[in-house]
Amino acid sequence: MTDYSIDITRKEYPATASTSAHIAIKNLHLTLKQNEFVCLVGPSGCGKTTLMNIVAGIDQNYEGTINLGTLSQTDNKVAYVFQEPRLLPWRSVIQNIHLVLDDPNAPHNTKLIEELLELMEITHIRDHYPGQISLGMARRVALVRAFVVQPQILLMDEPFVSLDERTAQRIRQRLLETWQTQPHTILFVTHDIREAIYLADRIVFLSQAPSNVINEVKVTIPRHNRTDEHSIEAFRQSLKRIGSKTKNYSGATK
Amino acid sequence: MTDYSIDITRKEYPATASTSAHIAIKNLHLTLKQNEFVCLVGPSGCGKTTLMNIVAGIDQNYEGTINLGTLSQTDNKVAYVFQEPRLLPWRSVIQNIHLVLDDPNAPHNTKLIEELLELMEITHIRDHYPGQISLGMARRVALVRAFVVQPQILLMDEPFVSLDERTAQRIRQRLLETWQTQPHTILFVTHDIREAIYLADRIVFLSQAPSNVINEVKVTIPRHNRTDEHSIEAFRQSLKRIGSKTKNYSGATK
Amino acid sequence: ASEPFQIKIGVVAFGTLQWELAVIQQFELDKQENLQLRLITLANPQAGKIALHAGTVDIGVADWFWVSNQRTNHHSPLTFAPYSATAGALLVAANSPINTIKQLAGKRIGIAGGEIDKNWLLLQTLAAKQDVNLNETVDKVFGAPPILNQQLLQNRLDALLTYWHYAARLESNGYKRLLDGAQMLSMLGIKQKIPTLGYVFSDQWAHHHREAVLRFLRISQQAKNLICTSEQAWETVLPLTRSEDKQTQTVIRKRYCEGRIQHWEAADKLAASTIYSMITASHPNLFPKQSSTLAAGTFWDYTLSNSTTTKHPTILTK
Amino acid sequence: MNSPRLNACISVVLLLAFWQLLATSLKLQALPPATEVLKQLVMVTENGQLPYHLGITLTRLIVSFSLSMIIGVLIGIGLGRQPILDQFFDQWLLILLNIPALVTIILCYLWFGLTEAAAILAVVINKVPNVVVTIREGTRALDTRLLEMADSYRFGRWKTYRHVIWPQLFPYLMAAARTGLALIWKIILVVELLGCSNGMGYQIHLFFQLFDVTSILAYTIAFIIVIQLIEMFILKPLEQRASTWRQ
Amino acid sequence: MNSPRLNACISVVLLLAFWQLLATSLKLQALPPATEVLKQLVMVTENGQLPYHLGITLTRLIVSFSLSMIIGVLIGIGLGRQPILDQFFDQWLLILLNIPALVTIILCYLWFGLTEAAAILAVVINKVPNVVVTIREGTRALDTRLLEMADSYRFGRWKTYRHVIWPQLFPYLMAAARTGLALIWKIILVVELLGCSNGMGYQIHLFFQLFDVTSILAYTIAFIIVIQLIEMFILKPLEQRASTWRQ
Ligand SMILES: Nc1ncnc2c1ncn2[C@@H]1O[C@H](COP(=O)(O)OP(=O)(O)OP(=O)(O)O)[C@@H](O)[C@H]1O
Ligand SMILES: Nc1ncnc2c1ncn2[C@@H]1O[C@H](COP(=O)(O)OP(=O)(O)OP(=O)(O)O)[C@@H](O)[C@H]1O
Ligand SMILES: [Mg+2]
Ligand SMILES: [Mg+2]
Repeated sequence: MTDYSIDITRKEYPATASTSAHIAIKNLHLTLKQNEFVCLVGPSGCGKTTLMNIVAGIDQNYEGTINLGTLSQTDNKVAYVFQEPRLLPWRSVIQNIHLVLDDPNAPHNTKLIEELLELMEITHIRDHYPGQISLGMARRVALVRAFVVQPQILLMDEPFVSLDERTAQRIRQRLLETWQTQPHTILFVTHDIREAIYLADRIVFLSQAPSNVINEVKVTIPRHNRTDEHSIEAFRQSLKRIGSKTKNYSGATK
Repeated sequence: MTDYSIDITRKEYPATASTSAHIAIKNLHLTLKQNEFVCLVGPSGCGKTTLMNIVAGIDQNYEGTINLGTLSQTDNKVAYVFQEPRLLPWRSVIQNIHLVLDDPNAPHNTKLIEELLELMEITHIRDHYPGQISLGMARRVALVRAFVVQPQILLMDEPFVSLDERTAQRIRQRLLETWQTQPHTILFVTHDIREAIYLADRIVFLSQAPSNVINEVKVTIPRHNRTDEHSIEAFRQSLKRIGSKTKNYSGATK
Repeated sequence: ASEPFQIKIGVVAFGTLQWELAVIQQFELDKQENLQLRLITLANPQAGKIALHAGTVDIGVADWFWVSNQRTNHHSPLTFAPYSATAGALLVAANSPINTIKQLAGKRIGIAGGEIDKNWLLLQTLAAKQDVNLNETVDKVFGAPPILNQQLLQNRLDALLTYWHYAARLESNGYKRLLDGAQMLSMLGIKQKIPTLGYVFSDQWAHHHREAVLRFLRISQQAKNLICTSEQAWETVLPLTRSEDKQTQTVIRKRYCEGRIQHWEAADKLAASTIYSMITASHPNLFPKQSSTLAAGTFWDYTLSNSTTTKHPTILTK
Repeated sequence: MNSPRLNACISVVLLLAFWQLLATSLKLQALPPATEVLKQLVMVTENGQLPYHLGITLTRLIVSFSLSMIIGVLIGIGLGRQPILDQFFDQWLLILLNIPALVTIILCYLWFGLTEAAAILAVVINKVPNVVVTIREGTRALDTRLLEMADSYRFGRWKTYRHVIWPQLFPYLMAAARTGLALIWKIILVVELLGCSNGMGYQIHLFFQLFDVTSILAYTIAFIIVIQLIEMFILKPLEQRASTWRQ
Repeated sequence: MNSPRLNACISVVLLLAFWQLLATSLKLQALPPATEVLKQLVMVTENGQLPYHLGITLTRLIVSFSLSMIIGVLIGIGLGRQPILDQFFDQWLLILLNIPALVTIILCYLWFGLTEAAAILAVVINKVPNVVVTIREGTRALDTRLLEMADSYRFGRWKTYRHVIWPQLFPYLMAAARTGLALIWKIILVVELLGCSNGMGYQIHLFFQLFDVTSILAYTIAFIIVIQLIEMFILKPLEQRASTWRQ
């Protein structure tokens, strides 16, 4: 098992009639270990989504190389929780979930789907259309959709915003459990530094555009200690102290 | 100056071919004092957005009465930050902002717009189309759009998700400043209990569907003390203790 | 002199009426009769009928079957004065084995004008007398005349019953005339020359301007004669035949001149109504609300005898 | 009877009443009263004339409609999704779109004789470009975010077309189908007029020669009733099923 | 010369070459070689015949096209936005859509005489229902979330139409315009055939009677060139301007 390496020399959005060209990413190098949980943190508009799109294989218009090892790009084993739910409005919740599976009615799949719907508390809206559910519900559907794929690489772009804390926390726990029992690599974008500390093996800080990695921090709190708010808080304070560069992203006073 | 009263006896989404009828709100009574800052907290899918839509006058299909006093429904003085940005994709950022104003080129408006764009750090994308900006940027444009209206009632549905903390905090401060210098009534939905404590005069807790008010808490921390993380944290812990009902929403351990 | 009387005439572009009007203008026949003819050129005969109904023209050209039908069905005031007896013909290839009506059975025959075409009806009546039911034994192909012409040229048809000017073109291409309208009539026992087409106008209008209409009919007759006798007039007409080839031009002129009506008297009108009865008797469901006899007033109250046709012989030498 | 149906009925009755009034009181030329036309309609139905010709025309219509829609949708999606193909065939499309029906009909008849196949081909050639243009417009307006989603979850070609693209093209498809039926009907009339020995176009032309507006209208109404049935039992239910998600 | 233009040129040249080959080598009857047709085109242009008739037809086309689009869009939006109106007028629309062009043309001419106004009215009546159907489909597919936004910010009717609804209807409008030009052209040919003393329809019918396919094609090409110019200098730029936001 080799590591995954992301190597983007340059990602430019070309100029249009009204806008000039924008270099979103420049010389960004990132190595993901197999089954590592990496959180990406960076200012809004720095290029996180752009990076995720490139890793997902949606955006092929960049200079550089993405090496996902043995994982072929046509493989079904990438799942991507977009920053918006991106459900098909004309398919019901359950259909939206089924669509990402090759064999949605296989027993192991139906069981998994039921369990996830239960966990997300959206079993009762399985036959609703996306236009008939709240945004938070739609986000949970998108999460189920990503989880049922049982991906080798899971890309998540701020997946837990718009969820109430209780639900979010339950899903975070589940995510970690699944990750531990069926190891896979996770790239997770968040603005919530507490969330990043709670989840990640490693937090990667991105700079303003053109984006690159300005700092990487291993989360040293042992996993069993992370349910303790105080250790999280302490780690956050320590991040603040690390340097002026990362300070901005470690959460302001509230 | 009278208070605003919201009085929804029943809001039902009728049954469709695939779904049964859903009662989203039942016997919800809420009084907003003039120029009060009220935060709404409730589980995902409970009916917060539904409530906001009714107050905004978009959804007229409910039983009950909304009394916004002297404010007529056709008045331009309501601003609504939707849960998604809802920008017009075919209009540039600046055009999207101009569209909500009667006279966008009046000096006081241009000045305000410039200042807000600066504050949100989106001046450089003023001529971009919404498809060319990041989601966090789009949210900030939606915020500018709401602020330039200088509304008498400001409705905000989770306005600060997808923003990095530093930016979010700056905008929160600005929101409070504006609110103090030009008092208006704010109804603010959030899942972030810390944010609610930082901003609100009063926090209203909504129940699961069918939604109604299960608790109201005045935030007793003086406004000048709220920049202190510890008092916020202390208040949050006190909320947790108040009762089992509200406990769920006061933020789980992370 | 008084103001010239104005008549609006619906003319099908490049039709024979246009030839005549060209000659009338060339020889200033209208001025002689104190008429002012206003031409409204149209693309096809149907347009002419619409123009008549809409009152856009005073005089148009149509057949008397149609006029009778309009009078029966639509209380139309339209009436008819003869214009030409040139009729369509049944053609076959030069080497065709078809020589008689009987031999048509089982063959593929193109019919211009569809199932209510008068020649087709006559042909059926004629065949019926020989105990042949053409309608059932023949493979009928209805279609637009130009397309049918092409189909015959491509040997996709065994025979073609078509309008006279299309027939003339085929004839000059070596196709054989098996039968024409006049022959069919005479085989049915009618010796008179019966007009196929006529001037059609409202009888009220004609009643109020009877003199002028008569003058118009007169100069039209003169023009016809000029086309057939004066090379100078024919020169004027030539471009309007829209045919480059001498052969065709000759056939066209010949057929055209054969179709001139020399007299239109009570006996001729009677013969016409006989034909009408004959056809409607053998085809009882041809038209909606079909009457078995020609509608009263179909023929305008007007007669033409041999003497009137050569009233102005001097013009010929002009 | 539910309210939309009732509304529809009222509307038709009103139209008929309006027509009757126009025809009888104003005595507008060549507009026969509705009653007359309906009487004629009953008559030609009873004597079997109308069903015969209507049947023939409908067969032609269905065959050529199906062919045109299938071909048109395929090409339309292709052009909408592949800018290079589009640049190349744009011209051809525009040319095909604007060749007079007359020309294509003549050429078809000349090359293939006065046959059924020629008639249907002529209609298809006339209709396909319209479908292509409409569907291409729809394909250009596709939501790229959903396409990206399908892409990232490796939906593959078939799933993407069926579940992501198709529902978005549906309104364009309905527009193409509705205007398409009407257009084909218009063209088929010309096709039958120029080279068929039966069918509504042939009949209507005969009536036209006689200026028999009553019969023309009777035939038209018969056709409209058929279209109405297609609308009621095929298009509307399809549309309803496809738009349940809009509530 | 940029690449799309180059592509277009190559495509046209290829088409012409293909045609020439078909006509000369296969000796397909009634398909004159391209060169012949172009020669004829030059001739009738030089002798002024074509410009005269083309000019007249274009005037009719422009007037009736503009009228139809305006009326059609207004009605289409109305029906799409007001379900009650839609239920009521749906039937009328379907009827109008399927009345044979022949019938409306005859009635217009009979009632208003063989005048320009009648000719244009006949075209408009034939075209409007098509526009309505397309635009109605587009109006039904409008994004309600954006409409709600406009509503909550009290955009008012005019701003909402201009900035929220119009851009969403634009692709439907383009589809209606493109197929519309072609449809009007088809109808105008019949209209001119039945009651005009000039115009392309009138001319083409005369050529048809003589089976002069060369001239018919020459006229057709002239028309296609005009449509091409409209496309290049009006529709394409409009479309480009309206879709800058898609990049
Ligand atoms: N158009 C609709 N048709 C049917 N049910 C609907 C519709 N819109 C919303 N609902 C239902 O109403 C309930 C409340 O939805 P609402 O969007 O108000 O929730 P919310 O409190 O804003 O949730 P979130 O925090 O996730 O945004 C949900 O259960 C949802 O399923
Ligand atoms: N299609 C596009 N055309 C031009 N510029 C674009 C386009 N998409 C994104 N950008 C620009 O690229 C930059 C990075 O965008 P991206 O969406 O990756 O940001 P992000 O880090 O995900 O931000 P956020 O936290 O707000 O979601 C932004 O400045 C944006 O303006
Ligand atoms: Mg992003
Ligand atoms: Mg909500």
